[in-house]
Amino acid sequence: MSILKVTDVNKSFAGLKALDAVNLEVEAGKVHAIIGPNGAGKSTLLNCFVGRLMPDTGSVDFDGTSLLGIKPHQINQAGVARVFQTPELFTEMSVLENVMIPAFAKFDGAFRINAWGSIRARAEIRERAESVLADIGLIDHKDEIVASLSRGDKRRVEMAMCLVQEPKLLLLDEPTAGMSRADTNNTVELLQKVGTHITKVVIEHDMHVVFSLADRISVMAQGTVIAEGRPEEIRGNPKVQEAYLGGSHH
Amino acid sequence: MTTVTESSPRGDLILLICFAAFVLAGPIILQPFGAGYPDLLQKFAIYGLFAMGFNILFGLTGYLSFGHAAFLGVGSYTAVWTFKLLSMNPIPAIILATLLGGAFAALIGYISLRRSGIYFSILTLAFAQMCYNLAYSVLTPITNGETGLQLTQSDPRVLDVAFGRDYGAVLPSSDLFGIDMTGYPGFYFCGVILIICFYISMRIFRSPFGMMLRAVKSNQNRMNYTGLNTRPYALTAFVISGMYAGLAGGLLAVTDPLAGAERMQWTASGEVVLMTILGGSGTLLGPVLGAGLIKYFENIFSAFNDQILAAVFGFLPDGLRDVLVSLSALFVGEGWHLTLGVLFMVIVIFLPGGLMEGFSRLRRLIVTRTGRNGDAAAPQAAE
Amino acid sequence: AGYTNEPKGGTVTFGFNVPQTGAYADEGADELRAYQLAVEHINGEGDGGMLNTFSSKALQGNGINGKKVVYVTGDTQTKSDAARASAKRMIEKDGAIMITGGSSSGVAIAVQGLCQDAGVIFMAGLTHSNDTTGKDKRANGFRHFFNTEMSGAALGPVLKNNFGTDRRAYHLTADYTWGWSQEGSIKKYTEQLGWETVAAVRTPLGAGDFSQYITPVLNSGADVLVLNHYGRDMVNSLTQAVQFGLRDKQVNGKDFAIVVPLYSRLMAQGAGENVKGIFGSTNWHWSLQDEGSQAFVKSFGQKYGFPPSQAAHTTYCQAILYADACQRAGSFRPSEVGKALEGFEFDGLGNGPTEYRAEDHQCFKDVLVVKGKENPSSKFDVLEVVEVTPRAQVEYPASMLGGELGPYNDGSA
Amino acid sequence: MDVILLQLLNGLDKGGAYALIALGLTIIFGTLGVVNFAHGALFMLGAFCAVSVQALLGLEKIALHPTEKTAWGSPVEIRTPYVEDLLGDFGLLLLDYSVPASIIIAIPIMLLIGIAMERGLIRFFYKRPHAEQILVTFGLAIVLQEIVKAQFGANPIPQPAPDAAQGMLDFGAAIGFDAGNVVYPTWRLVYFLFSLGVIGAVFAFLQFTTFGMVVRAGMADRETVGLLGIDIDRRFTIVFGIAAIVAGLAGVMYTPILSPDYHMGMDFLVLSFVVVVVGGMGSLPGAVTAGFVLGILQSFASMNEVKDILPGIDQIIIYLIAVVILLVRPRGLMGRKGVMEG
Amino acid sequence: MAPLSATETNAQRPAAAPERAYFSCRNLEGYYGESYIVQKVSFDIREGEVLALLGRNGAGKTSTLRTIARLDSPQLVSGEIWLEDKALHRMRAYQASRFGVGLVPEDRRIIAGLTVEENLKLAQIAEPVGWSLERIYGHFPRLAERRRQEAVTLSGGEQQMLAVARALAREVKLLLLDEPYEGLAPVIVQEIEKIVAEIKELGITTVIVEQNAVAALELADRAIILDMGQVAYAGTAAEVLDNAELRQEYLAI
Ligand SMILES: Nc1ncnc2c1ncn2[C@@H]1O[C@H](COP(=O)(O)OP(=O)(O)OP(=O)(O)O)[C@@H](O)[C@H]1O
Ligand SMILES: Nc1ncnc2c1ncn2[C@@H]1O[C@H](COP(=O)(O)OP(=O)(O)OP(=O)(O)O)[C@@H](O)[C@H]1O
Ligand SMILES: CC(C)C[C@H](N)C(=O)O
Ligand SMILES: [Mg+2]
Ligand SMILES: [Mg+2]
Repeated sequence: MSILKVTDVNKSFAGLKALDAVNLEVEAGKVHAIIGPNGAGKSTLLNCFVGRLMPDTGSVDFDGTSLLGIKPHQINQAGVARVFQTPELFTEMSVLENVMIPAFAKFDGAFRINAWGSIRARAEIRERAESVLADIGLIDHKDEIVASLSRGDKRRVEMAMCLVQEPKLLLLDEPTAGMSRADTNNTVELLQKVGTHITKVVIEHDMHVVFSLADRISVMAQGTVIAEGRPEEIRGNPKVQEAYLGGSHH
Repeated sequence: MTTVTESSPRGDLILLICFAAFVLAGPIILQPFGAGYPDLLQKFAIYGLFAMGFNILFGLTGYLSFGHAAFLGVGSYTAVWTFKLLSMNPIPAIILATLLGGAFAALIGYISLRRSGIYFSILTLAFAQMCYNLAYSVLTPITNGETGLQLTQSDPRVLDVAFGRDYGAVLPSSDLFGIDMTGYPGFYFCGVILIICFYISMRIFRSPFGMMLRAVKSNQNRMNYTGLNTRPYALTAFVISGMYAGLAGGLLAVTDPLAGAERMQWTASGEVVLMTILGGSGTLLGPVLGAGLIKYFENIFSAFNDQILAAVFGFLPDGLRDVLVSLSALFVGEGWHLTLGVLFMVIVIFLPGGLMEGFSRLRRLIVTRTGRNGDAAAPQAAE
Repeated sequence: AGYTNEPKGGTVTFGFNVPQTGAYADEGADELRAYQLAVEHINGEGDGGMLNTFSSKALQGNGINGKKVVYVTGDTQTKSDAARASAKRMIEKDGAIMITGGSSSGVAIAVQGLCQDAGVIFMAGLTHSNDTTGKDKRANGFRHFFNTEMSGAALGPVLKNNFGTDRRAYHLTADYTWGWSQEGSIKKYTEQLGWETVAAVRTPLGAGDFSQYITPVLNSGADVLVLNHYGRDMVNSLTQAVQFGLRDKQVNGKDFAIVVPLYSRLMAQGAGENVKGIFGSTNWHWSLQDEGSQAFVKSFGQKYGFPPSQAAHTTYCQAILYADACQRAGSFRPSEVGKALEGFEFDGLGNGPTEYRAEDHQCFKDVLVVKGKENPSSKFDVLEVVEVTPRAQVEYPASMLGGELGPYNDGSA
Repeated sequence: MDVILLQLLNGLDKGGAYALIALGLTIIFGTLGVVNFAHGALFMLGAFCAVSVQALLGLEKIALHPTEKTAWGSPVEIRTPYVEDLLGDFGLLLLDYSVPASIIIAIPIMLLIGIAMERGLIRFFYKRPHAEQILVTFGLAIVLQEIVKAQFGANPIPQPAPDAAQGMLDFGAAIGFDAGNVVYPTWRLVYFLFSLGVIGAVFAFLQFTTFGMVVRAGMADRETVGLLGIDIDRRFTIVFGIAAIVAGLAGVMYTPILSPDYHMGMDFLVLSFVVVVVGGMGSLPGAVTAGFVLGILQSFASMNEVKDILPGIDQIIIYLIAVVILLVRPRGLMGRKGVMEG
Repeated sequence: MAPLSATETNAQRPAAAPERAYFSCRNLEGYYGESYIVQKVSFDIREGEVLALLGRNGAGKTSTLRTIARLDSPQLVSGEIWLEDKALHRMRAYQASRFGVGLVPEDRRIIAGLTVEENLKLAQIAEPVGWSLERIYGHFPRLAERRRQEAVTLSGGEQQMLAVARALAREVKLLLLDEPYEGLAPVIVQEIEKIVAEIKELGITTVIVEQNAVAALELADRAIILDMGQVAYAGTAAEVLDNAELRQEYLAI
């Protein structure tokens, strides 16, 4: 059963065709990777799922309802979370707070005047945030201000913010970019551990990550999907070799 | 920045008690500074309240409103009209002032919050200036223009009449079931309300709602993609701070039943901004301190004159005394603005976080420094 | 029973509440100079100034009722709120027995109300609106300055003599209490002469550039422009009206005329050349030749090096008159001081024989009609007195302006 | 018709002033990202350059009259300006042209003031929050104001236009109306043309020079511009100096219209902020357009015909227009995305 | 594992020998506010050499490069930096750049509001300039295509190319590359690797920070591993590649 269905999506920026009749189906419970050269339109496509961009034509359906024309926060409340290519964080706040906020959004909804309550009284939320931080290896940093973290750690905070919500669909735009090999491996493990109740769409340039995680891979180039299939199929596809992987890779 | 981990309920309780004690003992503590007289004490409490509310909007969400004086003015007019029409009892006056302040804030906030940053600031400024200009001219039947709305003996005061309260031939002043609201009782009335509002503000700071407001300031984009609707959060903060402003305006009228249009002017809006930053925006106590400092300068420094200065430097030989008197005269009396300007600059240059920053630096100096990097980068508490 | 701030020691405290910041800061500074001079004279220092010419000889130059006068000062900022806060400080903290000063009717009315409630005497400073001793009068308040009604009554005949009875007037009016009061009075008296009022346009306070209000005058058919502005508004609107050629214009076969009903010499200085030949009224001017005025100008000029303004004169008189009343009453109790001032007739403080009318605590004295001087001999010499309108001509029944004095309030100890 | 044309002229004239004042502000805003509440003070300082020049030119030789005495007993002083004494008629001419002549003095002075201000204060605030920039520049504005007040008093000081520009110009006749119907003060026309000239010059400088590009880049990312070998600090200082000059010149030339006093800067401050924001943050053409739009609408709103229908409209029109424009166009007329929106 | 003192970058270079390395850092200490991040880092590079600067996230690589480029933060509190006998530690960023230090920053720092071409031109305002625009466009045809596009709307990879190109638009004596391959598709990585190799051919002294340690080490002559702000190891690139224990400990490869 497909949880996300993208049909014929087009998007242009001032004459430049960034997305050209893109079709994509993501199956529930699976990890779907999108790869492709820089500027292929991967991030643009993701932006169309979360309400950051509105496609010129086409449809995006999630769990049977359209995601187009509704606000980002409504999309998230429907169960879609996203990790950005450049981390978007509450940089002046502590790591723990960064993770608690999405948890509140999950429990209390998009808006709630809980001005009289105390954060402390919501132990369940705090525990949940702490357990995600423990999973992701940031529990020792929970009281640090996010701004002072190194870049790799910032990415992990963002990942924790998404995971704490236990979304139905998790969109990850280059989650391991800038991470050391060790951290990359940890991240892969973490994502593998998360389990199939969360469907994942991953954009990555690190083929090691892609091939260890993906159940299916779509390859984009110049705004269109040029190939789709299981990892083995993609690895062998000459078109992909040429457009993306190049002669050799590490 | 407050973090969940740093505010312990016990710490909060101690803070609250200290604050309450300080407020209630204000007349005694401030006496040596020449600030222990009722009018100034009332102003401290009222403007402290105003700044505290402003801080809920500005300090938490980062939205810099340049029109909050409008709500203060609305509160004052409401209170005076309540006195005129209903009763000299301050309770209905401040309740209505708070509500109307909030209602105006809801209206103006709803429109202004469609924009952010400086665009938001200018929208709020524009609304407040319209209120001010209209109050000064076209709305004179309601506001009594430049002179300000005053009580008259012939006011109906239906509730007072119904309860058989008669003020005779003199102009009434507001009284709480027989306690006259001028002088020290007026201060204690304001002081108790200040303490209550401080408590409310503290609750808001520590609540999930308060955390969301800080998130609004930090990254609205992230909030949206996290499933939170930012606009109602900001609007609620705006309305709450508008209610604080309305309440402050109401209290101004309670302690001195006259509502003038100039309290809605942009300079008045600017003043509360300055109070908040001066004290330390985003901190619980800062805005109250900032308000106190500015009002102190306005009332005490402007009152110095050559006569007083000569007395101060009286112990010196004549020539030196004259030099010192004329030099310091530049900064006091008619020059008190100069001192204020210098103060603004000095504080913001040397204490970017306002007075509260100064205090926490002091505290850090006293508490022995531990660890090099870890601790220094750790967040500071809001107090 | 006692009364508010009853002086117990060897001194008695006056509260001088003047604008030290804002547009009227220079007027405020001059007021303060005069107050300081008055205190010196009351305490027996200096040359005694007008005390020597004052018809009442109660003051002995040894303070009041044996107590030396000291004073406190404060800044009204020309804002009702700030002025009240400042006055309250003087009363609550400094123990002032009397508050005086200011340079705006709005502020005067606000502070007068406060003094009434607090139980101290208020000697209004510069306030020209009818309301101060009309609709908003209070028992504890007294005013030495004249008002718009008197300005109108004094200007009427002069305007008639100079411009005739067939004139069409266009008013520009500062949009607040005093402006309306002024506009009403001038309209009343000019229409009595047979003038027609073409339009009366309200301008926002502090408009700065008045060009958009002046251009409609050009083609309106009006041949007189009345500027009911004061302070900076007056300086700007007059400067700009002259710039738009209104002073040299011919309309309906007559020379176009500009009238500034309320003049202040300080403000006229700000308008420079533009005041030349323009009529208005003023409370007092240093070139007056009577004995009192001369003594004052001499005393003030020697201390400060330049002549006093009407602001200085008014406030000096008020300090002296209050002191004298206390001395005559033998007390500082507001009701007794008030009784001594009520209906008090005197001479020797400039403006001829003067009376503080009991019914409304308004002072009645001669009113000066002045004109911008064509050939000033110094920068202080910008106005010339064209007529001293006798007091009888500007008097009106107290009931005309409404309001209720109410009883004196002595406050409580 | 004449009335409308006259109001249009008023609007253009006012708009010229607004645009000129807002221009300097928006340069600082848009390029340096600093909210400069001392901008009004710069305008005021410019005006006081004119006052000082006049005072200097008008310095008088004082002789005491042998017999005549003032009313307070000191001898009357006979004063003759030194320039007249030294230069004769040319001296008097110079005195007459003191306002336009002040421009020559005002440019270096304002440049110095601007540079001193930027080096001494503003540069420490580039990275600080806007609120703190407001506080410190507001403090500075007060200080400058108080210094001027201590020196020159609070009263306005008249600055007449040169005799030649004092009369009225028959503007209507020049464009084909009946003579005498549309006459307009010469100095105001001069001011309008002057503002156009200054605006044009500033535009050319920032828009078509590499200097302008560097400044725009430096505003977006100072650090990186530094990495490219460019001393951005120095250029920012110059930009600030230019903004100060523009503000100062606006002040100098405005003095015959509005007698300067120490407080005039504050009166224009709020207005110029509104103009800048309505024009759109970071946009010079926006600020200029907004200046003219607001000036013209304000003039029309003050017409009696309009006020009869909407009483009080002239007092709030500027703010009303600001609200409407900002609601219809999120970033003002021509604002750039992301500039001071956070 | 080699202890810190055993490095060839030791400070006790014989005083008698006047020969100083082409580039050398002596005991750099850098602070972000009060946090001590760069902790007594020392190393030398010979002219034309490529040095790989490796380490985990947060090890202080970026901070070290920023210190060398003389940016305001982290603040260099003590230590010396010498390039061709010029004291970089006394310079500010723009002066260092004029003297020939080129940094390609880790987050690319493409300037908003300017087009691709303006971003490049900006680099050529201050002397001395390096590659001409034609030469740059020859190497990066993609940038040529998008020269009028607002640069911040480029995709991540395109931005990285622009950042490298911008550094080359100036004459560089010492090129500092902070994770130049990050976020790039393998084809582009190969392209940029080629460019970096060319740069090496040209004899430009280079420091490269890269998470893809193998790629960096294949290119580099020598390597330094940072840990917790200190130099944990220094040696030749080959040594690091061969030392499995070392790789495991610090690089997890
Ligand atoms: N707002 C915009 N305006 C103009 N062009 C844009 C905009 N956003 C993206 N583009 C262009 O659309 C194309 C696709 O960009 P996108 O960011 O989706 O690429 P990507 O596949 O995510 O690449 P990368 O792997 O490098 O992140 C690029 O050529 C980019 O320049
Ligand atoms: N602006 C800053 N303020 C405070 N601390 C900072 C700042 N930038 C970096 N740090 C801290 O300095 C340390 C070193 O960071 P740096 O960015 O130099 O590491 P790095 O080796 O480049 O890591 P990465 O591989 O993640 O880019 C980290 O602990 C980080 O938290
Ligand atoms: C100062 C006064 C004489 C005039 C002033 N405008 C008033 O309101 O009364
Ligand atoms: Mg992308
Ligand atoms: Mg790094």
